[in-house]
Formats: sequence, structure tokens, C-alpha cells
Amino acid sequence: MTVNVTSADWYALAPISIVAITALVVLLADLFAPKHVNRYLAIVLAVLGIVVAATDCKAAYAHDFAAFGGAFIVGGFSVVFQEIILIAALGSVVLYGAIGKDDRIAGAIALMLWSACGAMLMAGAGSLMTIFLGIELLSLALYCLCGLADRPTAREAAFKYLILSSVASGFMLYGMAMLFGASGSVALADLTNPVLASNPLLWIGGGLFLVGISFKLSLVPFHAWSPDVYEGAPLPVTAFMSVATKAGTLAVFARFVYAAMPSGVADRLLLPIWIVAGISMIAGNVGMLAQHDLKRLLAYSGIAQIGYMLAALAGGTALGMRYAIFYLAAYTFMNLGAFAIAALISDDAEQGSRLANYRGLAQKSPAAAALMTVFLLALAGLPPTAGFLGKILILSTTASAGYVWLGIALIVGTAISLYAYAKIIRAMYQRDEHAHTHAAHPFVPLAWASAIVCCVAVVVLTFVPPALRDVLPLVR
Amino acid sequence: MLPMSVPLIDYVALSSVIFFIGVAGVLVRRNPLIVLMSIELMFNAANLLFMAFARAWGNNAGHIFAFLVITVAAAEAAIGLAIVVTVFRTARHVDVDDVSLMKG
Amino acid sequence: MNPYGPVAIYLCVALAAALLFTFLPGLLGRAKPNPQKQEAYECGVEPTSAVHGRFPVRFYLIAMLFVIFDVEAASFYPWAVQMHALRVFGLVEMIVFVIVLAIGYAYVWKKGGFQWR
Amino acid sequence: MHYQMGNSGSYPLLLLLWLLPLAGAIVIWAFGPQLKRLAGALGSAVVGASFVATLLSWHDGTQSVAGAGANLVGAHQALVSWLPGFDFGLLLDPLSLLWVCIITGVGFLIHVYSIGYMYDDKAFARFFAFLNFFVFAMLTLVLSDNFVGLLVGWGLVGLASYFLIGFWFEKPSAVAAARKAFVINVAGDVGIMFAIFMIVASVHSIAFGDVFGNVGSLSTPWLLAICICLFIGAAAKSAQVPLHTWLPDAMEGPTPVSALIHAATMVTAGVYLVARCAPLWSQNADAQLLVGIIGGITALAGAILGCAQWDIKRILAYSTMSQIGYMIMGVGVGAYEGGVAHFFTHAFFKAQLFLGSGLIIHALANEQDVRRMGGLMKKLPFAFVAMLVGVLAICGIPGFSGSFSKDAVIYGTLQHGHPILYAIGILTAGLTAYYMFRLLFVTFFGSYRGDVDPSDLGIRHPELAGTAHAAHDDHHGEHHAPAWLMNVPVGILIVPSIFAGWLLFGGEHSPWAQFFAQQFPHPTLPTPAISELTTTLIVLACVAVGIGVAYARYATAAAQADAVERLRGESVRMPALLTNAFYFDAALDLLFVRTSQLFGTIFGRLIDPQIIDGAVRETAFSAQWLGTLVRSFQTGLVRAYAFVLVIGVACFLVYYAVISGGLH
Repeated sequence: MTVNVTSADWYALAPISIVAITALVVLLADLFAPKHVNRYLAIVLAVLGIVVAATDCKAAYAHDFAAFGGAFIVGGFSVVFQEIILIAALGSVVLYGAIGKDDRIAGAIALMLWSACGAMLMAGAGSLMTIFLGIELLSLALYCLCGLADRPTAREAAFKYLILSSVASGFMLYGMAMLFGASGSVALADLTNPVLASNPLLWIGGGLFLVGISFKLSLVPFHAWSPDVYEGAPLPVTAFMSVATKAGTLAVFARFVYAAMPSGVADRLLLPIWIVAGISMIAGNVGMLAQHDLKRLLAYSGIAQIGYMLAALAGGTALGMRYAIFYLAAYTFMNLGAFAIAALISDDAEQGSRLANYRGLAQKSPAAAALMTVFLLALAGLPPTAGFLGKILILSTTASAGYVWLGIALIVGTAISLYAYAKIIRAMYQRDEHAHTHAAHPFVPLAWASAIVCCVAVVVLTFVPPALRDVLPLVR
Repeated sequence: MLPMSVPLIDYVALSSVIFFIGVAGVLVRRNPLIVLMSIELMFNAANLLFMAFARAWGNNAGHIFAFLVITVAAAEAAIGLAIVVTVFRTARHVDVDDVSLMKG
Repeated sequence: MNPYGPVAIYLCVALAAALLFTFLPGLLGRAKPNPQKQEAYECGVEPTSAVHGRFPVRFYLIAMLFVIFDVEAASFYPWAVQMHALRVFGLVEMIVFVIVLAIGYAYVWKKGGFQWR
Repeated sequence: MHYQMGNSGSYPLLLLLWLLPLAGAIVIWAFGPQLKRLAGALGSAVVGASFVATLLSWHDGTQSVAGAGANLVGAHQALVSWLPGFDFGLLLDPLSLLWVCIITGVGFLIHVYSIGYMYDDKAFARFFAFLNFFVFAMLTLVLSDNFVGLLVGWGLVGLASYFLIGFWFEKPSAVAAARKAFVINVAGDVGIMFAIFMIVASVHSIAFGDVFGNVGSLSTPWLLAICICLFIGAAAKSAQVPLHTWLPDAMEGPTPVSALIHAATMVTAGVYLVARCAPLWSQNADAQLLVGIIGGITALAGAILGCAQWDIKRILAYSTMSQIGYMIMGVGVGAYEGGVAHFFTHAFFKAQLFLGSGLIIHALANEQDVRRMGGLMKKLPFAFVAMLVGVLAICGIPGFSGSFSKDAVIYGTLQHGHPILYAIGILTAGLTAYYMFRLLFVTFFGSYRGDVDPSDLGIRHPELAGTAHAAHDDHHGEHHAPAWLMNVPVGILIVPSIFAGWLLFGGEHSPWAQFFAQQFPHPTLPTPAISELTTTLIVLACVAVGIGVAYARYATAAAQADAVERLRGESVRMPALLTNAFYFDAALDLLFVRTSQLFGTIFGRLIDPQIIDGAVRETAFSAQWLGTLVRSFQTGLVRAYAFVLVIGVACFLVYYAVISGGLH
């Protein structure tokens, strides 16, 4: 047996390698650089690395190449997801730079970058092994990141995430072993063999695999971890987690749906996922109603939002895929933007995420309140934001793919969610006599910049759909 | 598939027994260390399955996967231990059920 | 019947059993809690005292680091088996692996992770 | 399948008339402090220019291509091309042309009037920025060629209305009214949003042309659901029962705002929406009936409530609500031309009435209670003439504009087979005559009852000058706005208030019918038992009775003699049902606030007392019971979460075991 690894294989991994090496450099710089430049150095190095990786990544957009014998597939599909993950990483690193503590900033940023590596690996993963490696790399770094705050809630979040995520990984791994047993190969492409349609190992294994996916996407009833973990984790980590985990896992799921399905089983194999997505849209939005912490509320919101994205994939149409990616991109910006505003008004104890603190925000900082309103409108799916058009697009594809009931769940869920978002907006524009300002962080301009960029993106995406229009992402 | 002296189904049965001992352990035990051990049990049940199928199919990918899982499981155990220590350092009891500051 | 049919049945039954055993004690048993019953162990090692007294965090830390570096060595095994087939690629790959490991080692060292205070 | 509406092409004038008010708003907003009083002139000028551009594009808007089918009338200007089915553009056809004419034409007059009315306001420039912004938003609404553009305009006019109702934000009542209007209007926006969701899910396009062209492919319940959602938006914007409660409160805004937004243009957006979506409504008789009934109820309820008011602007607000009820009833039953015609004439005479009442309020130092007016005929003769013409027009006195359009609506309901709505229409006409003449008699007849000394009228409050009377005091002249600024627009409005209705003269051959020949569906209708002429006579009889009763109660010599006591006694005896406006506000409060609090309490007790107590107190939020249901699953215990997870896995596994055939 010979192994042929060419330079093309290495180029395929280049963006991930760049991010990983950046993380190592950030750590080394933290060891050897003087203390007072630590923060600057870590942020600058990380941002530089991410930008270089994103530039490098873009070049592969028009390619279609299966590296390492099909274990890692580069093409429009992986590039789009990797870019979204890099954007999430950039936004979160900037937020961490804005509000994080000096002494652990390098470690946190390095972990975040490694976590992004895992998600990027998932975006291009073409074999069960790469998927598992990506998920674990993503999760292991996130366990540590969750605990990176001097609060008992942060430690608790890390603990809960660790236990529950490991259990879900266990189920997923067992499912992967069964899929391997069914096809005799770890490549996703080999699962398309029509003979497998009658093999119970494929069905049970596929089911357990989908359990793992559902957990990472935090679909009801595998969602229980996400509100607690989102609430407990440090704010930039929550921002990162809410986007990167979803983006990576959605890529894996999409590839599984579009490129790893024996003919004729997709409807039956994926039905539970669509049901669970429908339940998530309703339950996630209902869960938002009674929350009084922004991070927790956004966790429930995320549960519903991922349901919307899955609804676009239902039916497995090419157009649905494009719309799901569009919505994911829009969601990335509105979510990061909302977290940036939360970071803006947050103090060291992160009381900024308490909804009570948003009362009277419009008096203290009209700009922050206005930006936050845009993000909330986008999350609710109201015009003129990308969230509105994303939802319209998803509805148009869901109905034509024959999943009208998912469309109805989306509409009902949206109706419920309006109430919750309106509550925050109302609170922000209430007059509050006891309004007090928090001690500002030294790097708050970074959070402002990130919020403004996100706001522009959320509005501009409405009018200029990204280049997805020209090249349908390649899925294999 | 290659012929095996012990039928493949026996490996599958054993591994699922181990797996569900792990699941039950996570559900019923209240000591976090034992919960972590139960999770390791789930991972190793999957390893056994990988090995059995790799042998049956004559495909080394299963072996490699098992090595990968061992490495990952070790990292997970280390991180898990670290988190458990930080969470319970100030606690009076080492009990999973005591960790419930956040809810709703 | 398909050869994997029994496994499918088993999985369902086992899962049901796991859930059953979780529920059943709560349903059947009369709840009369007392401090002894509330403890993680009804018998064996007493967990309370160990936490309260001098807690050897350092010991755990060193143990954790040992586990990681020890198990990473397991990754050498497949490489050793396939060394001749992998040739230069394998060598480069392993050097990268060792470098990454070394950076981690250096980081732990510099941060004082090995000091027993 | 793609259907084109309007002749595609490049229409720079159309773009110009649409964007001019936006440019005006931006410039005035940015340079307000430098512009000072010029802001008013600039604001008026851009709207006036927009009106001229509208007249110049008249031909574009009415052009039709011979033999090209009924839809190809008007001008279509593409703007932004998005994904297939999601293109944005402007459409100028007879329907939108009519609205644009009113928005810019009447809008221009009201802008000029505002220069005088707001002359001494410290936020003079800001007012005109908002007013111009409103005009732009309203133009976006009516010019859009697709549902999303319409919704954007729909939301923006709501926003502009919010700003302008709350313009005097030092008054808590104004802020409360603005918030109430905003909330109800957003509820309407959401209704339209859901309609768009359903439309896109079934037609895959947002363009009016595509939706109307494919209306045959929609199932009846789906179409009914779309129509109902659209009408929720229309009802909220057009103050239809039971979403009307914001309109009377909205009178807290400055009077020109009431005239432009809450009488002439914005509140008729619902009429526009129903008329625009005529192809949808025509396919579903149930939806038509619903709209017709709601319109009829609103017309009647508005008229009854108008009889019980003493605030001059609230009387006009209820009459607006009632008249829009007529329009909605007309377009609802399918008498589109009649309903739209009533919008056209109403815009003139209602603007006239509001601006006339503004003259009075301004002259009396912001007095709005008619009980403390009286005998103003001699003091404010110009205002009297203006109000008289408006009142005659709204009552449908033959020859005045309102008579033509109102009769068209009333007769239309009978033509389309709704005798009950026909009766409601006639009854409402009588009531309208009663309360409008009541307003006229109480305000202008008899002797003056107010605190302000009538001989000092307009002089005692020089800071409020710029009125008909203050103009005589030239020693204040250079400090105040010239009186003509307010009088000329009112004078100009008298002309269309009288003559606009004559366009309807001539039945099927009238200019009006020819203007809309290609716009609306024209089903052949059976000839009703009662002819049009008879209808007019019946209406007239009712109007005469209404005027007679009003005269007997308020204008006879006996009634004049002890007017103060009589009016006070009448206020005291007024049924509580009427003074509380049929308890609509209380009912809405009960429905949405109290019930959710009740559910919250019940669920809180059932599930977890601690959670709900803490949550409710902390966020002061009342509808959390549903959320609490979900929260109660989040116990915070890791093992419980794992347990939920494993149950999920069990459900998955059972499904897959069954589906895979492994259990066979």
C-alpha cells in the first residue's frame, strides 16, 4: 500500500494550517513578549492570521478537489462555510480583545483559533474520520473556553457542555462505527451505494450520527445544554460558539444530505430531522418568551434559527442549499452584531447580558440602541434586513420541495418570536430613571467597529445577495 | 467480508452491551468522575466496533479511527478532569446534581 | 430475519432498560432522604472529606499532563507500522507533530505547570 | 409564469417625483439650523415639484398598449434586480397615480399651511423633515410594484406617523398616543408580513403582476388566509374596528399632521391595499364579505361615536374613521371605483375640515372643546366658510363632492348584493349629517362661551399669531407668519371640495369610469330593485332628518338661550357606552393584557412558583406563561439534560429500527 500525498493536498489544508499556526504563534508571542504589549500582539497576530487564511481560502472557491484520498474536499461549498467560520472567529477574537482580561487573552485567542480550525475541518470533511476530528477539535477547545471566566456560572457551563457534548459525541461515534460497518469505508461518498438501503446498520448508524448532528445544532430535544452553556460562557465565546458550531455542523449535515445518501432513502432517513427542526422552530421561539438574560435568549433564538436553516435543506434541492447558506451568512452577522452590542455595555461581571440592563439604553446610547434594534429586527425576520429576505427565500423553497408543514411551523414560530424581540426593543426605548453607565473597557472601539460592520452587512445583504448567485457551491 | 473465528455479530453485541452500560452510567451515577468514566466506556465500545468491522472488511481505516478515538478520548479526559477539579474545588460534595446555578 | 435484526432489538431494549432503571427507583421507592442517602456513595470512599481538606490540585494537574503526553505517544504506533510506505511524507508529518507537541510542552513549562508548589 | 404590469421603460420623472421628498427630508434634517424658516419653504417646494412631476407623468401613468391585455396599463420602472421573482421596481398606473396626486397635491397645500401653523415652534425644521420623510414613505408605499416594497413603505409611514404624533414629546399624552399608534400599526405590518410569507410560499414571487396572474393556482382556504392577513394590515392602518382605537388618540399631533396623515393619505393606505389587491379579493367572496362587514361596522361605529365627542379634532377623527369605513366597505364588496372615488373626494374635504379646525384652534389659543366655543361665525368668517363647505361635502349635499362618491359606495353595496350594508350606509349618512351639523352649530352659532374674551380673540396670545384675526394686527406682522400662508391653502381646497365629485357624473361614461376602465374587474351585475336615483333620494331624506335634529337641538333660539347649561347637561347624561367609545380600549386591554396575566398566574402556580415570580417581577412582562412551560424543562441538572437527550435518542432509534425493517 502506497500513500500518494502531493503538494495539492497540502494546499487544500493551507487555510486551516495558517489558522493553527497563528494560534501557536500567538501562544509563543505571549510567552516571550513583554507583558504590556500582550493584548495588542495577540489581537493583531490573530486578526492578521485570520485575514491571511480568509484570503488564501477564497482562491479555492472555483476549485473542486478531493484532498487526502477524499478525506478533505475543497470547493465552493467548503470555502463558503470556511469563510463564514473565519468571520465568526474574527468577530469573536475582536470582542475578546475588547472585553477580555489581559492575563489570559493569548490562551483564549489561541483556543478560539483552534476551535475555528475544527469547524473549518468540518466544512470540508469528506470522511467520517475528518468529521469526528473536526467536531472534537471544535468541542475540546470550546470546553476550555467556556470556563474562562471567574464566575461559578462559567465553570458550570464548561462542566455541563463537557458532559453532555461527550455523551452526544459517544452516540455519534457509535453511529459512525455502524456506518463504517455498513459500507466498509469511512468515506462519505461510499455511503451512496444503493445496496446499503436495506442494511439496518445504515439506518441505526445513520440515526445515531444524526443524533450527534442534532446535538451540535442544538435541536429540540437535544438542545438542553445550549441555554445554560450560552449563559455561562464568556460573551465572546458564546458569540463564537453560536455561529461557528452551527456553521461547521451545518456543513457536515448538508454534505451528508446531499452527497452521502443511498438513492431513495433520503425521505425516510431524514424525516426525524425535519420533524425535530419543526419542533425547534416552535419550542425555541416559545422558550425566548420568559427569558431575562440576553445570552440565554439568543440561545433559544439560535435553536429556532437553525430550524429555519434546516427547513431550507428539506427536500434536498440545490436552491434550498443556496438559501440555507444565505441565511447562515445573514445569521452570522446579526448574531455577532447583537453580541457586540452586549459586549459594549457589558462590565467585567458580564451583567451586560441581563435584559434588565437594556432598559433605557436609548437614553444612554442611542446609537447602541439603534444598532441593537436592527439586529433584533433581523433576528425576528422583519424588513429591511437580510433576515426577512432569508426567511422569504426559505419559505419559497420549503413549500416547493413539498414540506409545507415546515413552512407553516416557520411562520408560526416567527409570529411567536416577534413578541420576545419586541420586548427587548420596548425595554431599550423605555425611560429609565435609574439608568447607570458601566465602566468602559479599554478596547470598546473594537466592539463598536464590529457592531457597525455587522449592521451594514445585515442591511446590505438584503440588496446584494452574495456571489452564491453565480456559482452553486460544489457538494460532493 | 473476511471470515472470522468469532462471528461478527458477537462483537457487535458485546460492544453494544458496553455502550449501554456507559449510557446508564451517565444517567444514574452522581459522581462526576464516574460519569466521565462512563463516557470513556461509550467511546471504547465504539472502538471495539471499529476494530471488529475493520477486521471483517479488511480495511485498516477502522484501526486508524480507533487510534484517533483513543487520542481524542485522552484529551477529553484531561480536559474533563481539569474542569471537574475547577468546578468542585469549592464544593462540599462531589455531586453532579449540585451543579445547577443556571436553569430555565 | 436480517442478521442485524437482533442488534436493533437489543439497542431498543437496552435503551428502554436504561431509562427504566433511571425512573423506576423514583417511582417505586419511598422517598425518605437522609444525609447519608444523599451522598454520592452509599458506601466506600467518603467524598466529602477529601474536598474539604488539603486538595492536591497539583497532583491532578501533573496527572492530566502525563495522560496527554503519554497518549500522544500512541499516535506514533500507526506511523511506525506504516513508516516505509509513508516515506518522506511520514517523516515530515511526524516532525510537525513533535514540534507542535514541543511548543505545548514549552508553554506548560514556561507557565509553571510542572512546579510543585 | 411571469406577468408584466405596466409598460417597462425608463421614466426619469417617476424616479424624480419619488426621490425628491427624500432629498428634501435629508437636506432639511442635515441643515435645519442653518435653513431656519427656509426649511418650510424648501419642504413645500420639493413636494410641490413632486406634484408637478406627477402631472407631467400623467400620460405615462395612463398609457396603455393596444390589445396588450388588461394589465398593461401605466408605467413600470425597474430598480433593483434580485433573485428570480424578487425584483424591485416602481409602478405608476391609474390607481397609484390617483394616490400620488393626492399625496403630493394635498400634501403641498398642507406643507404651505404648516409654515404658518408651526411658525413659532422651536422644532420648525425638524417638523418639515419629518413631513417630507412621510411623503417619501407614502410614495414608496403606493409606487412599489411588489409586496415587499409596499411593506417597507407601510412600515416607514407608520414610523413617520409615530414621530409626528409624538412631535410635541413634552406632552405625556402625545407620547402615549404615538406609542399606541405605533404598536397597533406594527401589529398590522406583521399581518402583511405573514401574507407575504404565504404568497411567496405559494407563488414564489413578490411582484404584484406575478401574484395576481397566478391567483388561480391558489387554493381557496390559502387565498382566504392571505386576504385575512393582508386585511389585518389594512384594518390597522385604516383604523377599522377593532383596531381603530389609535386614531382618535393620534389627534395629539399637530393639526396639519392630522390633516395630511390621519385624514387624507396614510389612513387610506388600507383602501389602497384592498383596491390594489382587487384580483385577490375578487376570487374569494368570503374575504370580500369580511372586508365589507368590517367597513360597514366601522362606518356606523365611527358615526355613532362622533355624536358623543366634544373635542373638535376627535369629532373629525371619528368622522374620518367612519368615512374610511365607507371606502373599505366599497372596495370590500367590489365597488372599487366608488370606494376609491370616496377616498379622492374625502381627501379634499377632510383636509379642508382639519385645516379649518386648525384655524379655529389656533385663533382660540389651542382651545379644542366645542362646548367653549360658539358664535364664531362673525369672529372667524373665513374659518366658517371653510368648515361649512367641508360639512356640506361630507354630508353629501347634492352638488358637493361627497354626494357623488358616497352615493356611489352606497349604491355599489346594493349592486353587489349586500342590502344590509346598503341600509348601514344610509343610516350612517343620516348620522353623519347630524354630528357634523352639530359641530357646525355648536361652534359657529349662538354666542361665545369660552374663557378667552371674544373681543381679544387672537390678540391675547400673540405667540400663537398667524391666524385669520391676528393678521389684522400689523404691529406684530413682521414677527409672525403672514395670514395668507394658512388661508390660501384652505381657500384652494374649497374648489375641489365642491367640484371633485363632478368627475363621477355620467355613470359609466364619466371621466372617472374611463380613467379606471382597465384597472378593476368589471363583472356584469344584476340591476337592483332600487334605482340609483331613488338611493340618492333616500340618502337625502336621512341627511335632512339628521340636519333637522341637529338644528332642533343646537340651533333654535331656545337652544341658544341656555346653551351652556344644555351642553353641560348633555355631557352628563351621555351614555357611558358612548363616552367610553364602546369600551374598545378596555376590551383590548382585557383581551391582551389581563388574560395573559391570568394565564401567567395560573401556569406559575401550576409549574413553578419561584420561576414565574422572579421572572415577572424582574422583567415586568405579562405573557410569559408559554415560555414558562418550556423553561420548566430546563431544570439545570446535567443528568436531567442527559436524560432528555437519551429519550430523544430512544425515539430516533425506535423510528430507525422500525423503518429499517430490522424488527421484521
